[in-house]
Amino acid sequence: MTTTPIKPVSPAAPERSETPIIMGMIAVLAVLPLLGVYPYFVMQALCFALFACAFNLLIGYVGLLSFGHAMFLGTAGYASAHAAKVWGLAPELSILFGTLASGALGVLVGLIAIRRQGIYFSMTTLALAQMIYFFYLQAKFTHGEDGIQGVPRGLFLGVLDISKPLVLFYVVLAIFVAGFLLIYRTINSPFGEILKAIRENEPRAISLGYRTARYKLAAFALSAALAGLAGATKVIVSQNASLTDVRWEMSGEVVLMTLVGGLGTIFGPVVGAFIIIAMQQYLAEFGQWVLVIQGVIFVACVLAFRRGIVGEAAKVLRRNL
Amino acid sequence: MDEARVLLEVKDLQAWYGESHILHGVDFRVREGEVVTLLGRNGAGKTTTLKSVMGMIGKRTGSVQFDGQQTIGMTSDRIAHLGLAICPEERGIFASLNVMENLMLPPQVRPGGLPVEQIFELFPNLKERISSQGTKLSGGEQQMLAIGRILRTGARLLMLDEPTEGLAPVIIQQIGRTIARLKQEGFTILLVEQNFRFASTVADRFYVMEHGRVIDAFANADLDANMGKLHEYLGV
Amino acid sequence: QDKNVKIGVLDDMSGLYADVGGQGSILAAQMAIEDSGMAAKGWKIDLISADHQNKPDVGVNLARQWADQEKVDGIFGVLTSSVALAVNGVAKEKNLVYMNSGAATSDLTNSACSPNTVHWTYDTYLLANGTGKAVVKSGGDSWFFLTADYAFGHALERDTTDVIKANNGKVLGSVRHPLNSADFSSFLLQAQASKAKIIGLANAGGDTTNAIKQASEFGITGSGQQLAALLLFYSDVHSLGLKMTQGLQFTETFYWDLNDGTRAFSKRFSDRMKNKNQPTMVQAGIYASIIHYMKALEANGSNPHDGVKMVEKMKSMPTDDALFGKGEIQPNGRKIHPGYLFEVKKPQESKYPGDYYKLIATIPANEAFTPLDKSACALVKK
Amino acid sequence: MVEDFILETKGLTKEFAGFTAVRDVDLRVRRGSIHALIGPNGAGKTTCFNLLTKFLPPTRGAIAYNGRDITSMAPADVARLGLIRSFQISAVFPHLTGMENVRVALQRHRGDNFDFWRSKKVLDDLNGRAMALLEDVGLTEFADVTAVEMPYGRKRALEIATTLALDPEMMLLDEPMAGMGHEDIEKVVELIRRVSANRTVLMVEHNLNVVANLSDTITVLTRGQILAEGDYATVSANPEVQQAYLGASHG
Amino acid sequence: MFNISTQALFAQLLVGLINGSFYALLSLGLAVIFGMLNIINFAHGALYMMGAFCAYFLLNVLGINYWMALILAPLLIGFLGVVLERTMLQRLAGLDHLYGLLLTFGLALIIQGLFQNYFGSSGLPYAIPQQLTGGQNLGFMFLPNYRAWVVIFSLTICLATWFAIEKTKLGAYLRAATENPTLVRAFGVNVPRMITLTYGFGVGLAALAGVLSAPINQVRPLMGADLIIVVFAVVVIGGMGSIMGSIVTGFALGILEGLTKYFYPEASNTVVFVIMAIVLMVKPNGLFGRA
Ligand SMILES: Nc1ncnc2c1ncn2[C@@H]1O[C@H](COP(=O)(O)OP(=O)(O)OP(=O)(O)O)[C@@H](O)[C@H]1O
Ligand SMILES: Nc1ncnc2c1ncn2[C@@H]1O[C@H](COP(=O)(O)OP(=O)(O)OP(=O)(O)O)[C@@H](O)[C@H]1O
Ligand SMILES: [Mg+2]
Ligand SMILES: [Mg+2]
Repeated sequence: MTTTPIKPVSPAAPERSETPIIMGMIAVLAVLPLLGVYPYFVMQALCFALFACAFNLLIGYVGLLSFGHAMFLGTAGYASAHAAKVWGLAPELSILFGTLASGALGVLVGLIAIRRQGIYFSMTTLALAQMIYFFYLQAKFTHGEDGIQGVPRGLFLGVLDISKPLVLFYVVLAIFVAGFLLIYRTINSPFGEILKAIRENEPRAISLGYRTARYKLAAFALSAALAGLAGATKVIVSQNASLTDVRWEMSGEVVLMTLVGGLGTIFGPVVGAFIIIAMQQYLAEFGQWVLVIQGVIFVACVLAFRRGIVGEAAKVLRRNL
Repeated sequence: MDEARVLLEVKDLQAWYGESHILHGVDFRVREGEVVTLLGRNGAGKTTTLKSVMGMIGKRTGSVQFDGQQTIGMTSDRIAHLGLAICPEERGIFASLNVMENLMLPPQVRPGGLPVEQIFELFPNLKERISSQGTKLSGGEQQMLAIGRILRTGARLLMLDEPTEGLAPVIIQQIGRTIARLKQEGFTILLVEQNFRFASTVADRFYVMEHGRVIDAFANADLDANMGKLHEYLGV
Repeated sequence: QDKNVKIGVLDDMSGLYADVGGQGSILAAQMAIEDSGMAAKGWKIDLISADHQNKPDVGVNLARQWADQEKVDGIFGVLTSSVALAVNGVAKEKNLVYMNSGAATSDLTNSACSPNTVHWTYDTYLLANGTGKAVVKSGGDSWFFLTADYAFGHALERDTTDVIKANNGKVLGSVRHPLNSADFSSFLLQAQASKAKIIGLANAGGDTTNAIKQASEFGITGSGQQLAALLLFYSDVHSLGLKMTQGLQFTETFYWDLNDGTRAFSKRFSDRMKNKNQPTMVQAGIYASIIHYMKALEANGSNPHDGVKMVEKMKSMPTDDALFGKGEIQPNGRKIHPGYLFEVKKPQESKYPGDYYKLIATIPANEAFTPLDKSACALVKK
Repeated sequence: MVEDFILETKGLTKEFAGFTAVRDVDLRVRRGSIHALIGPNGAGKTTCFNLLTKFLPPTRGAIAYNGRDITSMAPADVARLGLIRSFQISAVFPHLTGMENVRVALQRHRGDNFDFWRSKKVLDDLNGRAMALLEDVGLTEFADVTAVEMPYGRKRALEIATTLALDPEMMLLDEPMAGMGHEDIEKVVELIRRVSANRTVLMVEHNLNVVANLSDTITVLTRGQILAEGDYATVSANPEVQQAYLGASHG
Repeated sequence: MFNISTQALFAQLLVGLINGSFYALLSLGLAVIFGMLNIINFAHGALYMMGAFCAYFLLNVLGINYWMALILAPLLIGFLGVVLERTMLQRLAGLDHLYGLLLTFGLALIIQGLFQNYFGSSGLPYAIPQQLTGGQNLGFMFLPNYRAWVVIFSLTICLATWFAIEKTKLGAYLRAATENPTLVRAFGVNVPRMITLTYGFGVGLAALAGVLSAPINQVRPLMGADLIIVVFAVVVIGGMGSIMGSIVTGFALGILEGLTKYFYPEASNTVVFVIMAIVLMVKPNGLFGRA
């Protein structure tokens, strides 16, 4: 009863470079606020997109479904918010601190969880995430339900005034692009090839002499750190860190984003994150109908676009996306 | 032999895995009480033929008549109740069931199956490991279990896909004897084999497949005369 | 003069408190705009609304987007303390008017007070003071708390404990249960074992209703112990029914059947509600706060989009509406009005639909909320 | 003459809940030889492989490889010493192409590399070698086909190519010919003979032709114990072996 | 806090057992669906809620009492489950169970959203049936009759289900069909129909739990939403696919949670996850799970 590995969408698709699409994506993102799209919305979505990409690195390329990824988003959030607000660290240092904190937590959690398979892995991560949640609920510095409010922004790298929305936007975009490219590179690195082999057939990889546990741990920690980067950036954007980010619902949300966009695709998580965040933002006006509309979209997704939006597109275009 | 009823008649059978067209019009027939073997290279479509007859392939066309009844449009559970059973190539032992549960799993579709004691007689290994988890058995033991469990069901046409794969010579001989005995008891057997030596000891007739078609057929009696052709087809 | 103003109602539309706020909040706001008669005076008041899902970050994002994109001038409603505090920051940053009706936290007018914020309907101080004091005075002098384990619950327990002690009562113990506990029997047994006269429910929403229901099942209410719900809304009593809630004491600042003014408003309100429910005090607060805001808009005369100026104006004007009566807004943003200690009627005492409450005591406006000299707000000159 | 054994076990035993699959096995494999492990189904051959490659911990006994005690090593570390196995149920990376399957193995030569920041283009150097290996097992035309889509026999061939890619000092092959057609069997026999030139092969096989043809030494296992050992002629003449394994027709 | 009186302890254990019955009943349904059909039924909480609402409507609209509701609600909601399976879940056969999870999650949102729109969030009252009001004074605690009934009834249902699945061939079919539906079908078992009925049965169990809980908890649209993750944890701790595992774990968790509520109440919602982490560390496949 283990999770069957998620199949890549178009396994035998001819190798075509994704570089033009990536450039295009960055270009589109960069002009969005100039076209009148609300920059805070894009920033919020970018943070979640990075979060989903980090999560997708695990599920899509290592075959590990973490159901506790919120703990990394939230840990980095609290760590950077505390660093910025209480210790008065510069924003880039706060973000770095949050990222490292999540990476370190990733190593710890990974050490425990990585030896479990399939659904039991997911459940171990969920269990640990709930304990972390409990810790944050009880800990004084997180201010419980109220969260850490009013996190200062300050000067990024000492020069960029990120209290200006547009400056902040481009800083966030740069962070996202850096994270995205790192993930993209990871997938297409020699290391990534080994990860794929492990996902496909772990005993065989072991028999070839790969210490698979270390590879999985490395991937897990990397994913945790990148999720942390997303969480820390998000805190600088929204200026608060709250329990929402460590709840299990958040761990579920990132699964949804990735599924809606397309598991194991390069751009799927980004598309999925934008869709879900847009839904939350724009459906908010529908008040009580939000839940129903969201539900209908998920059901429709599964029934009609099983591979996720990007996955379906990839199939139609017969290429990797 | 010639008077015997035709139990299975396959005409222009075509089958697809998703988009890929695998069988391009397979024709053959099996008479009641016969042992017929499908030979052919890896990938010729032997397994696919068995699965299509059993109704386990999503898309298939043509005609498959069992005992005079057209089965091409039926689902596999209904086909099974007509008295067909399959022992698949990859054995299909269930990890979540123990040996006994695996053995008892297929429902009896007709009277006249072998009683469990006789199955244990044939394959004593199984009796020893009766409460082990199915997939913990050795490769060969799993093969025995896969054969054993369809003997119970009372199906009249048994389709065995490479039953000797991975078995020790002593067991292969035993399976050979079993097939002979089943034949005596009136079972009809459709066999897929790579092990030509084994097939030649049990089969009445052979069909040779290539690229999703039956390309030749001959009886066991004519084997010597056909060795040259066979060598060409299979490299025996 | 610019006579175009846009306001937003930000509330829980789909979650635990959707009955307390939700659609009713929007309706209350609409009615306020209509009743203010501003349109006739040439004003154009736009109303938008959204669901904050009880998540602070969703609340912050919506508020910020409203300010930046929708050019909203004022935010109303905002149930749930954590969201309320988060929105408080945005309102200040964007210089909006922020009139909260629904959040319990008294921090809004203390440590977190802001020149842009008015806190209308009630707060933990009132709940603690109103219910705590009255219950102790009527003989319920030993307490045991069932407290929801989060900031609001803690604050409520802390404040009530102070009041009980100040009135020579004692607190025998408390349990802190996680938010959204389905089962309270375990906690109730502990409360029962404490032999306290009063079991104080320092929680809200589903936690409170389940605790009340199970207390009756375990025969607690029948055995001499009494429940005091520190925060209970009309919608809760309505949903639990009188059989379950009879005899409960709690504090509210509005009840539909209080006087002619409230009755008239409530009739119009319930006629327009899909489920024909009477308004809760939170919805009433939204109505009243918008009415006051409209008056200030008119009286102001200068830029209506300057949040701080608008709030200053509102503070300078006495409040007067049919729902909360006469009152004022203190320098720290606290709206002052009387509180009422109610008791739920027995089923046989209820004469007509919605006839649920008996008025036990009125807490005068000047005692209901934190005295100004005790306020931790920096806006209060000492 | 001192014989040079690359692999030696002493009293190797494996018990599964109340059942002894391998009992007191002292196996010695001479360096450079092709050694066959045969025996009836369930004799414990695969279990032996699992013990030797550390996929199962032994209940008792010791294993020495190249004179070094590997009894308590991790499986990946054993593989790193040059002891590589194949699996009885074919083990490939199903959604990778033939080429990628082999390349994953070739990548091992790059050492323990966590270089996630480097492009996989650096692996293109390996393509030539991978292609050569595929050709060796007759899989040239399958280089771009994903493994799931290959017929069974091809998967076995692919697995052998992957194993060879590591240039192992010793190969453990579990029924490498099972499910292959006759032509392929001959090809693989040739292949094994060729690659065994400077390495040791320990294999499990039920195809007696292959065993007779290839192996220098044969160990017969029954019920977890060694029954006989020697070359094919010796072993097949043993009446006990005939009774337990070969069956009547091999009198 | 640590001066435990044995009386209080007894009371807590008993109360824990009562809660355990709900966990057991709910996790049983979930385990049947997950273990047997490989669907992570995220709609379980919503269907549980529908069971409770169903009882409410039967009583208040049609005047059908609690006892009939106990039979009718599971049938009605179970039938709804059959429809859902036939029209939607069936299309996901053979796919990774993530898809089932997403679909049922979507369904849960729709159901809960609709109910909330029509019935608000604070819920509706449902009275304890006449025959079961009142309670027994056990000396160390007052045990409401209704709670005693809940324990006895759910224990009976759990054991009957366990028997039907583990001691008959049905269980073997179901487990085998999870692994290889094509083959089981080729053996002559109508797998799709079996799966549909099993899903309907699991859903019926959820609805049954809903009816049982209606007189205790307020009948609220969100009553199942918070429960689902805990119940799922129970299934995992018990060992996925193990019927007995989910029953035993359900009751045991109720008791452990009860003790936590006494000694460290703040952590009573977290204790299940602590247990899950520990169990999975020691027994990777859960307490009763097959390797
Ligand atoms: N699931 C599948 N999807 C796509 N193609 C398949 C699938 N299974 C088999 N094939 C292809 O169908 C063709 C026939 O396969 P089949 O298994 O019937 O051959 P076979 O004669 O039984 O070979 P073997 O002797 O190797 O078992 C092969 O080319 C194979 O690659
Ligand atoms: N994990 C396990 N748990 C319990 N029993 C096992 C386990 N693995 C193997 N066995 C048992 O140990 C015995 C030896 O199995 P093994 O797989 O080593 O046989 P084998 O010699 O390789 O046979 P074959 O030629 O059929 O592959 C078998 O009876 C098998 O049922
Ligand atoms: Mg085949
Ligand atoms: Mg073996």
